[in-house]
Formats: sequence, structure tokens, C-alpha cells
Amino acid sequence: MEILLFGITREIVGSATLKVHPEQPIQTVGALKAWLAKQYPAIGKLSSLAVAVDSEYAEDTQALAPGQEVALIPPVSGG
Amino acid sequence: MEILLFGITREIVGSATLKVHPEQPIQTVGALKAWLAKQYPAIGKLSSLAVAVDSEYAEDTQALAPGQEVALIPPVSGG
Amino acid sequence: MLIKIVEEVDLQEAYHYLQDPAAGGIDLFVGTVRNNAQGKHVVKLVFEAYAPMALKEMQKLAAAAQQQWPIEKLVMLHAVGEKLVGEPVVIIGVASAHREAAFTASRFLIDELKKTVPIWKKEFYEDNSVWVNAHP
Amino acid sequence: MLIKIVEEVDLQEAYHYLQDPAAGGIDLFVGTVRNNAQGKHVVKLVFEAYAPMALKEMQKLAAAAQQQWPIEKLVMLHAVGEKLVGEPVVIIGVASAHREAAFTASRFLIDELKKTVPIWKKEFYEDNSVWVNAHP
Repeated sequence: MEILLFGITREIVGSATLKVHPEQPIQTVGALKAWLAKQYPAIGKLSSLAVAVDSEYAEDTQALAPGQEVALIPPVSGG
Repeated sequence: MEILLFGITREIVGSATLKVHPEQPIQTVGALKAWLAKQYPAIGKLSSLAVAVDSEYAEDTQALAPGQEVALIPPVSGG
Repeated sequence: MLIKIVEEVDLQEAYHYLQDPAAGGIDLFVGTVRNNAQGKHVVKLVFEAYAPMALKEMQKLAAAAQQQWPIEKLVMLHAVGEKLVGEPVVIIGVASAHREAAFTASRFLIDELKKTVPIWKKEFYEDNSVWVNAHP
Repeated sequence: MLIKIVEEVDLQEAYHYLQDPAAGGIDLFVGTVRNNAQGKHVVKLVFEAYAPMALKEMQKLAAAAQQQWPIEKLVMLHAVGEKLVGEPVVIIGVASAHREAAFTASRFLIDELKKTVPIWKKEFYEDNSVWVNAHP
């Protein structure tokens, strides 16, 4: 699974995409968030973290499947 | 006394200024309004009529004196 | 503050004036000639002002807004003369550190301008014309 | 509706698009770079967007505004890249028959844009920089 990164998450990871190769497959958005917070403690310290699947905000319970575009959405600050 | 006219009052009177020569001197703003409504019944039918003295809205009780700039202010509709 | 009665209001002039390093939000309201009034087809409008008094009244409104909200810059421009459908007639602009004040003050200024500033609008329809607000 | 993510937002483009014979009021909100944030002197901002999703989210907000208010035309433009103090970053514009809807819908659109649209701002001060809102 490849994840698009923006803003502070891009800086924390150090690249604009993150290839995720967990030992066990990550099945849901919530599981992805938990895995990321473990791998990158700085991500766990953000004031909030959302995940977008195919460019829509996704609930923690949403299933992840191959072929989807997955992106991390740290707290937005446009405008 | 010469009065500046705008909008519908200019059209009712047919000129941009009105020279007022009443038989008896007009002492106040209220008296001027009453005199005008008598001379020009169409002015009396406006939804409201204000008078400005030296380019400030004037109360009916305000005294009129020579040398002032007096203007009729029919209902405004700018913007 | 920039307060003027002009032949043509100019949005770029207003925006240029409003730019300010301390402003984070600029609200611009542009009143334009609508093709329809009370169900009648509008052909054009003609605006007339008692200019010295209109400027004074606009300056009073600007001062009242500056007392109520933290304003960096403020613009009030009003056109006179003939205006066709779609053309701009009035521009209100407020620059403030935060958008709340910019929106609220703009709204206040256009609402009050319509109530007190001695400017008159004649609406021309296809078959007649009328001074707006003149009669009940 | 005109919804774009661009290098430079253009007020004339927004106003040109918003002109409409049925519109009597056009509200334009311009968000600009302020020289100060939480008491710190701001040197510049850098904006980054997840563009495909940001456009989708802006379109959803525009659709929500059109459902709530009678809107003739609607514009949402947001810049990305480096912006200096005083420069415009975002333009929201609403044209409506009456000014009430134009003001209210503009305010709604900028408020909601700041909450949900995936765009990020990094503030650069004289001695450091920070992603806005990232930490509690």
C-alpha cells in the first residue's frame, strides 16, 4: 500500500509518499492510523489525523482495498 | 430662500433649485415642509421628506436663517 | 478611508486601497444593476446624489464602523449617472485582521448607506420609470 | 461555479465570472497574508494542497451553499505555493439577486473551507516555521 502525504505528515516521514509494508495486512482506516502512530510517534502527537480514501474523508471502520488512493490528512489550515 | 432639489422633488418642481417667496417668512424646517406640501401637493404624497440644512439632516423644529444651504431630501434609494 | 462619488466605481482601485500588511481578511461588496425589480424588466438605472452631503453621511458611517470594529482600511465608492444591467453601482470594502470584522462592517456599511445617504435611483423599465422608494 | 487551485488568485477573474444580469449583490472575500500570527512576525506563508480532494471538497461546499441560498454565480479560488505579506491567498465570491444571500453564503463558504478542505499552511517567522493547526 502506498500513502500520499501532505503538510506536516510529509515532513515527519520525509517524503511525499509512504510505502507501507506491515508484517500483517492493514484492513481498515483505523488500523492504518494505529500502525502509523506506532511507526511515527510524531504522527500520533498531531491534534488530529484523518485519512482520505479515493479523495473522500474515510471513517475509521472503512475497509482498505488494493487499488485505492489513500492519503493522510493532517489538520487542515487553508484560507 | 433658495432650496436645492433632487430626485423626485426636482422632477415635481421642474428645476434643480426652487426660489421660495412666501407671503410670510418661513421660520423653521417644519414650516418649510408644510408650505411646500401646500404649493406642491405631489410633494405631500411622498413616503417621507427630509430637509438638510448645510448638508446635515435637520429636525422639524430647527430654525432657518439666511445664508444656509437648504435641500429637500426625498426618500433615498442609493446602493 | 477612501470615500468617493464617481462616474464609474472601480473594483481594482478599491482592492488596491484595501491591501494592508496587517489585514488577513478583505470583504468587498459590489452592488450591481439587476435586470428585474418587483417583477418588472429593468432597462437601466440613473443615480443622482447630493454629493457634499452624501460624502459627509458616508464619512459618518465609516467613522461609526471604525468605532465598532477593528478596521485597517475602509472603502465606500458610489456611482452617479446612467448604469446598465450588470454594471457596478456601489463598492463597499473593509480590510481587517480577521474576517469576522470585515464581513460584519461591510454589511453594516451597505445597509446604512441605503437608509441615510442622499443618493437617489430612478429605475427605467420598458414602458415607464420610477424613483425608487419615493411612494409608499 | 468557478472552483480552482492556482498559483495566483485573481480578483478580476473572480469578479468577471460573477457578473450576472440577475445579480444585484456580489460579495467577494479575499483572504490575505497578515504580517502577524499569535504575536509573531510573519515573513511568508507556504500553501500545499491535496488538489483533487480539495477541489471535490470545495465543490461539495458550493453545492451546499446553492441548496441553502439563491445563488446566481459562485467562485472559490485558492492559491498554493509561497505567499508574501499582503498577497491574496483565497477568494470567495457569491453573486445573488439580493445582498443578504451573497454575504451569508460567502461567510459560510470561507468558514467551511477552513474546516474541511485539504489545504495546509506553513507559517514562516523570522527564526522558525510551523504548520498551522498541526498541534494542540
